[in-house]
Amino acid sequence: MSVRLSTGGRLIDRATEISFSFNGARLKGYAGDTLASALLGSDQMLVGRSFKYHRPRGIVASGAEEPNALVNMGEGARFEPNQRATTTELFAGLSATSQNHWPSLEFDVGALNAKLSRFLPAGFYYKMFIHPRSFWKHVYEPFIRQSAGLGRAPDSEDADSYEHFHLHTDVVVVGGGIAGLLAARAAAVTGAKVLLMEQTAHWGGRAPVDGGLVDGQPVGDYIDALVRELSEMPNVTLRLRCMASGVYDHGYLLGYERVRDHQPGAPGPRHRLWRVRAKQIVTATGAIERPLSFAGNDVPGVMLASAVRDYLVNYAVSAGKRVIVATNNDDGYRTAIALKQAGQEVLRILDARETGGGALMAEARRLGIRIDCGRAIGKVSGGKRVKKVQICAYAGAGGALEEVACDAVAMSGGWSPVVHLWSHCGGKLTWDAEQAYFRPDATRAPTGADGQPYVVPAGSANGVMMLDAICGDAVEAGRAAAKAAGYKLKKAAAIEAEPAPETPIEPVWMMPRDARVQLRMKAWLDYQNDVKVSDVQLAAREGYESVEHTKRYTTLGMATDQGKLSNINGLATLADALGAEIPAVGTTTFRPPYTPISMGAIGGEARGAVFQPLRRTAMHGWHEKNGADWEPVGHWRRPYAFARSGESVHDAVMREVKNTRENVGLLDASTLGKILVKGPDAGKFLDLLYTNMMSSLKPGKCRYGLMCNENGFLVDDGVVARIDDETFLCHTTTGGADRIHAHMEEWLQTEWWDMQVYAANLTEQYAQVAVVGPKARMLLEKLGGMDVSAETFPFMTWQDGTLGGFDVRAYRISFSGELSYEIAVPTAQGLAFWEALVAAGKEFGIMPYGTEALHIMRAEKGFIMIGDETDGTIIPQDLGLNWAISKKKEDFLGKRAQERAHMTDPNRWKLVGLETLDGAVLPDGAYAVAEGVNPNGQRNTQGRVTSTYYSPTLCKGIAMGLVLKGPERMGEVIEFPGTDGTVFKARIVDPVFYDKDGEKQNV
Amino acid sequence: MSEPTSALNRAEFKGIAKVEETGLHGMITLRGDQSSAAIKKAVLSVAGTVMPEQREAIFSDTGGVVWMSPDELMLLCPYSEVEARVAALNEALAGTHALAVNVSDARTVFRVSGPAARDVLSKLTPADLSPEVFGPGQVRRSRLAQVSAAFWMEDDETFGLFCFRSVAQYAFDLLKVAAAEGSEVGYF
Amino acid sequence: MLTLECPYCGVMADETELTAGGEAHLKRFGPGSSDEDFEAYLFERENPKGVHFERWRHSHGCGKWFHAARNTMTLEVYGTYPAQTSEPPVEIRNKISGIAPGWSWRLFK
Amino acid sequence: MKRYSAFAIAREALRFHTGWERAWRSPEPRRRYDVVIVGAGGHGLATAYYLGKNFGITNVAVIEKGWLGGGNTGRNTTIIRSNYLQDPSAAIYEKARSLYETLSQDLNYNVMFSPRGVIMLAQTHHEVRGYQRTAHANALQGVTTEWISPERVKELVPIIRLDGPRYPVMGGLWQARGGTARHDAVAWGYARACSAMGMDIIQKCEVTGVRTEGGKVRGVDTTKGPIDCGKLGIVVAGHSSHLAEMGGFRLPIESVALQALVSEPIKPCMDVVVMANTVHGYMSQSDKGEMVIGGGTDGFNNYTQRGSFHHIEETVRALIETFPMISRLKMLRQWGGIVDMTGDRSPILSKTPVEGVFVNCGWGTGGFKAIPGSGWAMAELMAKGHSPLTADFGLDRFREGRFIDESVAAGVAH
Repeated sequence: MSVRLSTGGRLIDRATEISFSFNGARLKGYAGDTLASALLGSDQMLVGRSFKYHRPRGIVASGAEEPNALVNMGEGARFEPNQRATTTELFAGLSATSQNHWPSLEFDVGALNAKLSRFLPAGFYYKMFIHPRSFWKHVYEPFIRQSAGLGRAPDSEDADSYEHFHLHTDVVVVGGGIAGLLAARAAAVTGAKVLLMEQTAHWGGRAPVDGGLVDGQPVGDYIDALVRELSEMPNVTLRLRCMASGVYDHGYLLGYERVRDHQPGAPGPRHRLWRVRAKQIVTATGAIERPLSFAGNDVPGVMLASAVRDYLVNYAVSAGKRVIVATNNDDGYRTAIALKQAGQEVLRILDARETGGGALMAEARRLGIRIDCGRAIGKVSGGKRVKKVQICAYAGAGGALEEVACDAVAMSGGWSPVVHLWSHCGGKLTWDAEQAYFRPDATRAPTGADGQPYVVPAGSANGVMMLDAICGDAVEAGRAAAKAAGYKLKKAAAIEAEPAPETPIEPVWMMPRDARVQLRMKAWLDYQNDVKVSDVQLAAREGYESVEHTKRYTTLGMATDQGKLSNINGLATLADALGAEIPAVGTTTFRPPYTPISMGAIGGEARGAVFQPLRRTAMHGWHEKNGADWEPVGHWRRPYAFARSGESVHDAVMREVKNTRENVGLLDASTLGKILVKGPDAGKFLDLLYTNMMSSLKPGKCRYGLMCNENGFLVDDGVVARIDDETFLCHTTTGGADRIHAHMEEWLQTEWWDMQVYAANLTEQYAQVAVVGPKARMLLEKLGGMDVSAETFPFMTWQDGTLGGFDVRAYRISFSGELSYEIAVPTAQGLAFWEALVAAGKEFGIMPYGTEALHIMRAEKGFIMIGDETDGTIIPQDLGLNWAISKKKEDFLGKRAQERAHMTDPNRWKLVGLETLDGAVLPDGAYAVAEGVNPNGQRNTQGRVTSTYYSPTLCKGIAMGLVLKGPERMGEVIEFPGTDGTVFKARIVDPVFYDKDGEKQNV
Repeated sequence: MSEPTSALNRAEFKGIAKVEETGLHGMITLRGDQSSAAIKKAVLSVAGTVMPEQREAIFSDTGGVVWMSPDELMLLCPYSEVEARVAALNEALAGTHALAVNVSDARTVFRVSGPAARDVLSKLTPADLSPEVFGPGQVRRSRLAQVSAAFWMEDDETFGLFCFRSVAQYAFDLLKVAAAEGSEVGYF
Repeated sequence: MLTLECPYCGVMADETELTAGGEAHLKRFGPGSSDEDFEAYLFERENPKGVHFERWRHSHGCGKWFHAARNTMTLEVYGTYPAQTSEPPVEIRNKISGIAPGWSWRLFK
Repeated sequence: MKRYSAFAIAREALRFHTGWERAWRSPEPRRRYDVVIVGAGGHGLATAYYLGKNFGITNVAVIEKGWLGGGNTGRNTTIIRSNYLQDPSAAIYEKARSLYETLSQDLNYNVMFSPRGVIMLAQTHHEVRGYQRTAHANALQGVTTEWISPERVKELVPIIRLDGPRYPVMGGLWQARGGTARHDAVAWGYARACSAMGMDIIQKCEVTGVRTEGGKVRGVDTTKGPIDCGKLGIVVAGHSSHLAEMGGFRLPIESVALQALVSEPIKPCMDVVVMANTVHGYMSQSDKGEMVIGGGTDGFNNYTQRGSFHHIEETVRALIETFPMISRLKMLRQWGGIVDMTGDRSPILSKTPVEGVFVNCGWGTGGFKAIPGSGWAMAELMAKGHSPLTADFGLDRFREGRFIDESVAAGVAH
């Protein structure tokens, strides 16, 4: 059983007891514990269930590489699944539950899968569940989904906040171990700006656990001094609890800072995403120990030797009282020695190497530990925890030599440098056969915007494993990074360090070497996804030879640890099965993030009120107070209608239309684009932009214009007012303002840069109000100021003046067919002007109206609407707008395109009005059917509805649509099937339903 | 004629930094060839300052001139004087190809101040705000979360910035979130 | 996540301040041009694996359009330059030739 | 080819699965084939498969630069739907969807087609009208879709927030027989079936040149030597322009990165596929329990299979707004693929200026769902010289201005 020892523990504070709960049980730990160390300290060996077979799972590692110890944490709005116990700091009141079992962790029905495991090899689901067809969806898949998945889904809105932080720096050093600290100092002393990130809550990494001397002091003390020194340097920023999650192009690096995970509920963001632009990145990310592949290596109590050592030294927790150590390298001995020195019983060190190790072996022997060389673990027995171990010869098939009862196994298969960040952006690896690992290939580093390398590996992340070499390598890395970032190097004093000499590792990919299939079927590679040695061998046998095929076929390395423990063992197994060299097989692609990061952090501040910008006109608040039902248009919101209490939105729309036609209505038109175009070539420029002629427009006058893109399609429309010889004001649609301004700038800057024209987007400078209806003039006359009579202020002209004391620019234009003035005032006075109109308009029955009333009124007049009649595939000719296409101009944007075969096809659908025979409203988007079907068996069509409304003015449904040769077929009746089987019969009519001669707008 | 109002009526927020909407300002967009004598002369006579260099922001007690692009300046002045200054510019630039236009009502100006000001803005913009790169006298046009903005420094702990008026509330809400209590970064 | 120097502002602009505008140095064909030329102008693209001349707008910055010479395989940026030109500046072309000999682009090399 | 079944597995289990044969052979190339397909992705393998199955053409080689299924087939978000607006799109995507229904049985390989249903959310008035138009079009195209109310959306997707502060859900376009499939399995299943028909799938073999004579194709040069062929199919999403250049013609294509991501696996909480186009994000839950998430493309030409992170941010934000609970899930992995974007964002299945050379490309962000239909149609085009399914997808449409624009219905393709 695992226990908390009465003394020791460099990271815990025994004075501060912390109580927490696991699966409802109250447990105790100390300040400084991780959830994992606290669980082990309470002898909670069993912490979860595996993904596929629901095998009992215990803590196997001590850091980010942990594949098993994933828990549901917290409750309600702070609940989170799949929290890794080994990287979760213990805090008071922490409550965690284990995952992926039913009904309980101890007794899990899903464990039946384990019994059937022989029938569920890699990829079994590709080979079965094929018949009967419907069973996959209704029987097999639901079952598989239920038993898959790990943590519970959160069920409420997140109570926490998140944020981003941008910064630019010279050097980012990733990893706060001895290598990272030294690299940071080496870079900083040159004057470079340095940011040092460490994912845990402590500096120093492994070195203080493994020991050794640096410059004559114990490495732990040396590190403390180093941290003090760095924290006093003004050009250095130190950050704990901050993991570099990914390296991206052009020196971009993401840091994931867990600001409040260890103190939930405290004010401030839970996570902060650091978006860093670095000239150079030093990856001092250390190395990860590999498990050994032997039968039963997944039984709770079997742990990485380094993890056993970490828990012992850092938290005074012993993984077991009677431990067996299995290794193929000297480092494993350190764990045995540490255990022995802590008074734990080490039953055996099984060293796969025939001749064993060096100095460390000697010391272990001196401490009286029994060491068997050339020996291996044949099999570990035990269900929910280790009970006994079968010992066999390493060079053999696994014949048991003896059985030893024990309660924990520490395994060491050698170390693999953490090369993720190096690889994210294209850094290549090289296989070191001597040390049996992939390490960064310095000659093929990721390159940045300048084509130069920008990532420098340091220390064990660079494949340098000995303390003295690590120190040297780290200093060199820091200096190289500073130099590449443009800083001058001074001579640096060499650092003296004394590691214990080690004898070489002997690669062990299967233990014992020639294990029979029954053992290989119990030797785990991927603990979480239940991938075993036999599965990889099966994939190879079936031709899934690419390492990517094997990964995807077996799911090796696809679990939440992304194969930190399993990938190297897995591909070595694959290489062996293919009879290929390991480097020839290669690795799968390393993708960010290094360990999973919260979606909340990725989203940052953008949620709720600041999810997206919301653009407001000067009258926005008034609309809100007066019952506006909103319609999003781009980032604006426009009132769709102003519903009164007890009134439906539809009724409101009807009322607004009627009132505008009979009395006077107000529309907030501020969102319409207003772009000032000025210069000697302004007319020439607009002639190229619009399909119609603008240069001929007289100052003081307005003209409706169409804009097409170079592909010929109609993209915007609006009224252009000529201010003076050199100046035009171009109105655009609401959605068009920014787009059209950008469109103008694009052509001015990139094609016609010799033209003398400036454009300025004045959309937000003015609040614009449409005063519409037969009583509009009376209202304005009451306000007083400029002369708004028909004589002095005719239709399609504009004037500057004052109204009710406001400086205004008024346009006599109409989109409703009524007498109408569009009046612009400075935005800062928009609300006041609007309120003045509302007050003055009372006696005329004034009412504001929204976009739907606007749409209905324009449809009654047969005016097209960009976005309704157009959809990006429509040319002006389709809409009967040929009158607005200048024949005189030899060029305008879209002209050439409109000469193409399909654009001049007489069979294009053309705009018409549509009236149902019974007055009903045609369904939006309905298609008119034609005889027969096309070669693909689809019903032929001959038209479609583009706009359809109930007209309160005409008391019937009216619609506009595009119909094959429509204008030539006036009076013809065509059929529009609904989606519910009903068929609407509609007559083709003139699209102008109301006031055909335009008398009303022209009064 | 009624009293013009700024988008947020000088709203304020105090967190790890102080955020203020600073009311109405006279703002004039001036497009033109900045190397031409006529433009330089006009700027000097109307704004009282020399032509700013690339990314330079020059302030006087009555206003200032902010470099916006190689052919665009933003002239700042008291709100009440803006029309007169536009007229003066047009007069001074008669016969020169240029565009001077009042955009006072199309923008909203904020001030973000305090020791944490750089940290707060760095949560929202990708621009490099390190003291050695950006300080008083300079302007940077960039992104404030999802909208465009231009910012400069009044002193080493005070930013001025403007964005479009329609997104004033969004910008203010953003700055409040970025300056929320407990969100200290402590980088700058 | 690219950074490109805006030749107008003189700042290193973050990709999120910019808007990409597709292939640069296209010759506009208008009325009177052949169907082939017009189609090529609107649609046919070099889309090379390697040196690419492209348009960008500093949309959250000065609002100006500029060109960039960039490698689509390595994302190396050979240089940026103002958009008021129909050909890349010779110094940038020379620089590219130094790094990626044998490159070619439509009419020029 | 030994058949796959539960019984086969039981039989093999008794001998510890040592008796399974290779899913596909990996031969050296022969000197000549009737047809050479470049690209052993889903589209290329499906083309080969239907050449054999529908036209008896089995003297076929499928040449792959890397490993089969290693392109976009193996890195997409596996959504299958056919609720497109325009007739030509609806025809080929519906053909594909209906072939997916029985693909596992046809191939004797479980591709896990899961017709769990696809909802496209309408969150603006404009989108409502766009999807109602699509629903009308689909009814006439023989594509079964339905406009559904917000309440029905909530029934189908309990974790959704209908009344989001910004874009309340106003309804949705529902295709009950849309869904997902296991992407790798689609490629592997086709590969196994092609191999069983005697076709050669040649991996790690890069095409270095296209040999023509008098405007007619003669064969290809490869890193494994020259290979002659009567007909050549170029089916290399992401590299089409590159291959076209070898053939001496240009395509209306730009290659950009499209990104996707998955969360850590959680217990089932969403049984359907949801697409939210107003805010640019879509999400489904895989059988493993991961939330599979996709979004938009980069704006610039890129062959690196790495996208820009801000697109991931935009997508995740959008989905947090739509599904608040995902805020406390974690992103497990992000990746990118290179997609061909054409001038009208619709695919190209076409003859080319070189006689005997056919091209299938430009699927943009929506290729996976089309694989069986695309292969079916491409095989017919290559075997007979014409196919009703490909008629509208020819290269000539760009010259004539006859575009197939799906964006008009506010529906982005995924």
